[in-house]
Amino acid sequence: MDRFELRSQDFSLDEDQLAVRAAFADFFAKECPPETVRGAEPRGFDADLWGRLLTLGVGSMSLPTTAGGDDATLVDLVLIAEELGRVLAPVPLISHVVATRMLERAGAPASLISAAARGDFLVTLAHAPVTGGARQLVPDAAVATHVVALLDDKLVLLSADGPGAHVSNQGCTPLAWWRPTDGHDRTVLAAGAKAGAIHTDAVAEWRLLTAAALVGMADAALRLGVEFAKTRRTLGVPIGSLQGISFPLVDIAVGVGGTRHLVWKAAWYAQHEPGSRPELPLMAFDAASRTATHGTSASAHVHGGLGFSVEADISLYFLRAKGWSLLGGSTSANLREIGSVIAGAA
Amino acid sequence: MDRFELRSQDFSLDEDQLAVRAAFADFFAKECPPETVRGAEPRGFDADLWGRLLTLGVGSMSLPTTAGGDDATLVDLVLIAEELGRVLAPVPLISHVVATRMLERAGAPASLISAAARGDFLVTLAHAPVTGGARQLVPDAAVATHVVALLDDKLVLLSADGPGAHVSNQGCTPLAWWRPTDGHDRTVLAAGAKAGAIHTDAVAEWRLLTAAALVGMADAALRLGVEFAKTRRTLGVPIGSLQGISFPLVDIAVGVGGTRHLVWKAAWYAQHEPGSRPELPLMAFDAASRTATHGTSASAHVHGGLGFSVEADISLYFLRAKGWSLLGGSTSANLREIGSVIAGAA
Amino acid sequence: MDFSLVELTRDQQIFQRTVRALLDEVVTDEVHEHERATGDGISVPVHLALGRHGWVMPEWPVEDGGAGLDPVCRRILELELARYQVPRIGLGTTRLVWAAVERFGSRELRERLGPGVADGSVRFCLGYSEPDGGSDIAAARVRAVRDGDHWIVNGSKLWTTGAQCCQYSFVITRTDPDLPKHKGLTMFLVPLDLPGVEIQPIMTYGGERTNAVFFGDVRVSDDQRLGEVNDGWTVLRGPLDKEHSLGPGRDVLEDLSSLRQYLRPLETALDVAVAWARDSTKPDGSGPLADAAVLERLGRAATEIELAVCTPGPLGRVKIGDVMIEQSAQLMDLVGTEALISAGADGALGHEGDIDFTHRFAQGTTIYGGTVEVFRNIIAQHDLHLPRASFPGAKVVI
Amino acid sequence: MDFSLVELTRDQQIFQRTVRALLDEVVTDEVHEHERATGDGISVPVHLALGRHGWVMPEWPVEDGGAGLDPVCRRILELELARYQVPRIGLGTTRLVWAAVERFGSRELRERLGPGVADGSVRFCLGYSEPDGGSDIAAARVRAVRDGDHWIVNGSKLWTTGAQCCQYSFVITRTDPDLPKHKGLTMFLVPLDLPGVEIQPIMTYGGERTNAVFFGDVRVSDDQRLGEVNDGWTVLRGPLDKEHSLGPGRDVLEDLSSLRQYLRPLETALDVAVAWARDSTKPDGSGPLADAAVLERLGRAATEIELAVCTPGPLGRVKIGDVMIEQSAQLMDLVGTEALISAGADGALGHEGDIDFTHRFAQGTTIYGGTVEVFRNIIAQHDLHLPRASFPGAKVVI
Repeated sequence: MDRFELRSQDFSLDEDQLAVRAAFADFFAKECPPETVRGAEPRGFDADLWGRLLTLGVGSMSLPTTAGGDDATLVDLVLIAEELGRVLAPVPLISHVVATRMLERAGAPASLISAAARGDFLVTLAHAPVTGGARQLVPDAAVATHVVALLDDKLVLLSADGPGAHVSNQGCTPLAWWRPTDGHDRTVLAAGAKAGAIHTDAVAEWRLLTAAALVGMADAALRLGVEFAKTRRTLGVPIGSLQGISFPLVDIAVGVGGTRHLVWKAAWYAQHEPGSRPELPLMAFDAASRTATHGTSASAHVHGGLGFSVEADISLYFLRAKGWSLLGGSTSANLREIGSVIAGAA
Repeated sequence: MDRFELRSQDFSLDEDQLAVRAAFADFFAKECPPETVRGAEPRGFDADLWGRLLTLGVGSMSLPTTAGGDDATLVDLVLIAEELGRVLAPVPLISHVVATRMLERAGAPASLISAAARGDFLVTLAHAPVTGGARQLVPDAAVATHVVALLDDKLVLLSADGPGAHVSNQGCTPLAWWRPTDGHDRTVLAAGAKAGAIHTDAVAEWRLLTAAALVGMADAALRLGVEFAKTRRTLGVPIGSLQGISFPLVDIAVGVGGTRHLVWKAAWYAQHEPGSRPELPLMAFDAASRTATHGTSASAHVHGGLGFSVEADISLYFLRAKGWSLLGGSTSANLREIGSVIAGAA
Repeated sequence: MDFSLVELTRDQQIFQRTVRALLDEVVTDEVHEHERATGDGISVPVHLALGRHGWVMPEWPVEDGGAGLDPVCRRILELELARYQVPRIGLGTTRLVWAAVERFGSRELRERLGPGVADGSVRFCLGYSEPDGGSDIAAARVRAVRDGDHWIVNGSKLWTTGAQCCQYSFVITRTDPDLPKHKGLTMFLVPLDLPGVEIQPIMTYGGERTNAVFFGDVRVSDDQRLGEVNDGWTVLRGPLDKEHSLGPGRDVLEDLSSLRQYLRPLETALDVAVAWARDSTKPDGSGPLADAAVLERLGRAATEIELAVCTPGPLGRVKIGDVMIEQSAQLMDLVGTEALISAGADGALGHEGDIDFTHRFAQGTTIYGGTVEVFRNIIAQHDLHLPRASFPGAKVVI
Repeated sequence: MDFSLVELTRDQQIFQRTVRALLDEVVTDEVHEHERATGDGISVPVHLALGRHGWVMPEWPVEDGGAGLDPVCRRILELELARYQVPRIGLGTTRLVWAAVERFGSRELRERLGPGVADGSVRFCLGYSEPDGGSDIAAARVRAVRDGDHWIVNGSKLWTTGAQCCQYSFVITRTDPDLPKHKGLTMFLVPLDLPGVEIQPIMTYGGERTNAVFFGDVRVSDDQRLGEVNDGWTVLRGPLDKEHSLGPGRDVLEDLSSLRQYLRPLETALDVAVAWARDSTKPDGSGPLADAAVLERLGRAATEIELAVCTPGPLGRVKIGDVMIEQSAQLMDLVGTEALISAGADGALGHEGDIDFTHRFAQGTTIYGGTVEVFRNIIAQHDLHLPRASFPGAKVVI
């Protein structure tokens, strides 16, 4: 990477992007108030909300027009994911969209792709390559009947009659243990280098979209903290006028502002120059995990004792910061992948 | 380690310890004002100051009475090292004392030990075991003629006619490249397991005493920052009344208070229950490195632009925080040694 | 300086065995399950059992219902209660409030309540904070108006942990709104079974239950008053001063910080992370312990815990809270997805999803008994002697 | 949204080659050695060479001494100056002050100085801060008293970087001490060769030289005044507003933060650390790159740099300073002793002890042009709309 090359640094959204963002912000604000999030606990799935999202076309929009999609870009998807994260929407949008895109890239039968795109079945992906018969935790596998996995050198779609057994977890998400030997139907989607590449790209996409959701989550947590700090008073002044409160809130804002841009940039590169900056989605994910972890915790702290109670909305955010960012494995592993890429040792 | 065992938690100093501390605090405050530190740059050695320290008996005091010493404990030594660090004294006290103690433990000839204890020659230690002919950076080797090193399975004292060539460095210390093949005289001090054990203990002692010095350094930096914050005003108030200034200073105080205690505790264990908590000196060193790095930087920052100028005394501290804590290698390596010990994988 | 193992006399050894025998018996799985389910912070059966042995007020003479324990035995008791993970928030608040009753309560009150406190049947909780009040306790607005030899109390208190298991609450009230903030306050020990008292649970995601307590025209006898009318601030400061002190004469058997117990879950979480690193296998067959990054993170967590244990007084309160939040998050990051699994679910780590629990629990440790910001202000003024900011509503808190 | 490489026209390609050819010629080893030795922040020969090509004021028309460059060519120029590590603090301050001269100076002044600014012979530095003033520039106490068509200036300015290489300094003075703080100020462009002006060097451990400038009964012509008497605050805000703005209409060829250039040394330090990790050998014969902890630390540093590059406006100023301090220290810790070796000494890493340099340099990046605390206050009020603290000496700074 030539650090002095002349590139445009245009972080602005065009009219279409602004419209996509506004539409989904509107949808989520209306359809997913905190009661919806609470109502979907502990499994973290609201079938109604999911159904309404599907009617908006989220399952197909990012597929090529040749596959019945609208050619929406990864930039569009991260804008939607940020709005999803802002309200903590209990829907498996990210996994389902990423896995559906895998089917399309792997050249799965058109009927299968369009069924997934319509949401006839729910599909997710196993993040770790499968070795032997070891089980792994798969995000959204407690609602999905289909899992895309890398089995040795093959990309395989495995399906079962029903989803996996839900494993209760901190973030109230549809997490489940999963192993490929449990009498699944198998469809080999791709083999060899192509299989590995599709899987690697999909994991990066999942992290990128999750990063966007974490940005939305952190931003919403920041807003809750700011509102509280404006109104709560101590010693005759609003607590938000004290630097001991305002500076930590500012630091969340700094994290959110930068991470959002980094997510956008990573989405742009993945869309328009795939392969040229493979570290960017991983960096976005690392930054977003830390921004959300720190931001939700600091905002909860600003709320004082209230921020530690389950009745405060900020609690929903605090529990999902780690609850979402650790779904795909450890953040340490992600970090060392970044190190490998930038050291050219990948 | 039983975390519920009933141990005394007595962090107080007895009268003798208080007297040792007071005497050296007094000595260093009088004999080593900032001009002395500046005057010794860039090599970081003030021969006069060193001579006067030797007359106080620092070279021999921690040796057993049978070896002409006063049986001073590691607790006494960390108290002295903290005072040394407080004024950034440009003397190779830590290396020399630790290396002299190695000679004694290895059963070197009495004449050699007492010559070292008197300071007839200056001795230091090579931190990394010597493998092949690779050179290593040795702290204080630009003033010491003698180096204790672990050569394969032997502990060896190597001496030359003069000290090594000084390598200019951030902390203005007498650092030099050193390799054992450069025509040194050799005395084998110990072999086998004993050699390794003496070397490991000595490196831990060096880190412990350096940790103490870093605590003194951080504490002095804190005082400079606090004084500045009390007197400098902005917007009609002393800057120290703003939480944006006072909270970072408090965090230095928190670090100094805890780290000082940890250093003491580590010294006590190494002295009275050697081997029972081998991780403590390493933990003290890790904590002290971070406290000094963060504390000197944050205090310099409180000084505003002045804290960035070489004429401000805080600059001397900032440059030695890393300049001293990295003399023995990388702090990462120290950290993973702690991990190995506590995971029982050492 | 001394960190040596305390050598126990024969009697002390016997005492230690007695304590362990009792705890083996009374601290059953049901006790822990009850605590996990309710978050009460107190186990009434265990508390009563302690009372039967005089161990609620262990230093009291036996004739007053105590056990006349020496400091070493008191410490033995404390460490064993910690080892057996006895829920003991109620024990702490009862002792704290008693210190004020002893100093400021009438002789009648002391004699009436003392025996029950000792045998465990009388338990106290704290009514300091109020909705909208934050850490500024002196801004209390719960109103007490004199009515003959009674007071009519109205208002609400927040974070009165344990109220559902206690007989009385310490309640700081406003008795003269016209006096300066710290002057018009009066302290009462309000019986929680009085008409008009309503206890409403507040669940935390740290697994603990706390409460809001509402007072609607509650008639409190003047006998229940502690200290003088309008001198409640003095009564309140008494136990707090004790709580925050770190002067000479410190009991060298005690921990350096009263928050030290809050580090225990993190110590457990670290042990669980070490076990995970030792026992689990990565896809390539190697274990996490072969990995330098894992060693560094474990080393950092262990160092931070040790450092927090060594950090004294108010400094320790700040450090312990920060370490809890930071290092519990780091352990989550290190272990990854499995760390998320809830206690009881398939694959939960340790005994009860200890890393998950610690990460949730940690968030409370920067708030209990005053936020870390309150303590940072105290350190800035009292330790560093930095100039105090002047606020419209000042006089400092606590 | 667009991050694509800008496709250069034929003319722009030629321009790029021309710039590189000039810089190959004039940015000699001596230029860098001079900068290392003096910390001037400006290379007069290079500045004059740029002036000869109209590149000091590249957007000015050729007839005014500029080069009439389009935005793409201006950006090409900027990136090449950065690539060649041309010391260019003086370039920045000259352009900043000129913006005020153009807007607030008399026509006579503009015509007198414009050609020199363009050809590089006239250079400006900033006289904002004062001893004891900190970031509160509006508290300026340098006194200017009218004396016919001159003003008598007394007092001192601090951090006037580049004064030793400049002909004029922007100087904000107090002309009416009786008016409110922000009202009684007047701005002058003071010739530094006037009798009574004394420039005293202040060396920083970041390798840069800055200055204190003392004014003792300096007679400054009223012609050198910018803006109205007592309206100096308006003049001062002009360029600063430009500096801090991040509105719509942002030039998409520009960096998001004006501090972005300060990240460059850290990028170099990271490259050096990567090279160290790849090329050095541990005693056991393995290289650091085989070590997951090394990969994680390199990954973290790279991520933080990218994140800082992506952080806009005032947020970016805070982030860049923090990242510089934190990550430079992390790279020191990772590499260890060798990272301490000074430029030119045996074993120094990179070209000139780049990690050591960056760690020292970093400390200044949280201070330049207002401390990060000033920017945190700005963000708290302007972005988050948090209530402003009321201070006795308020009105906000900058």
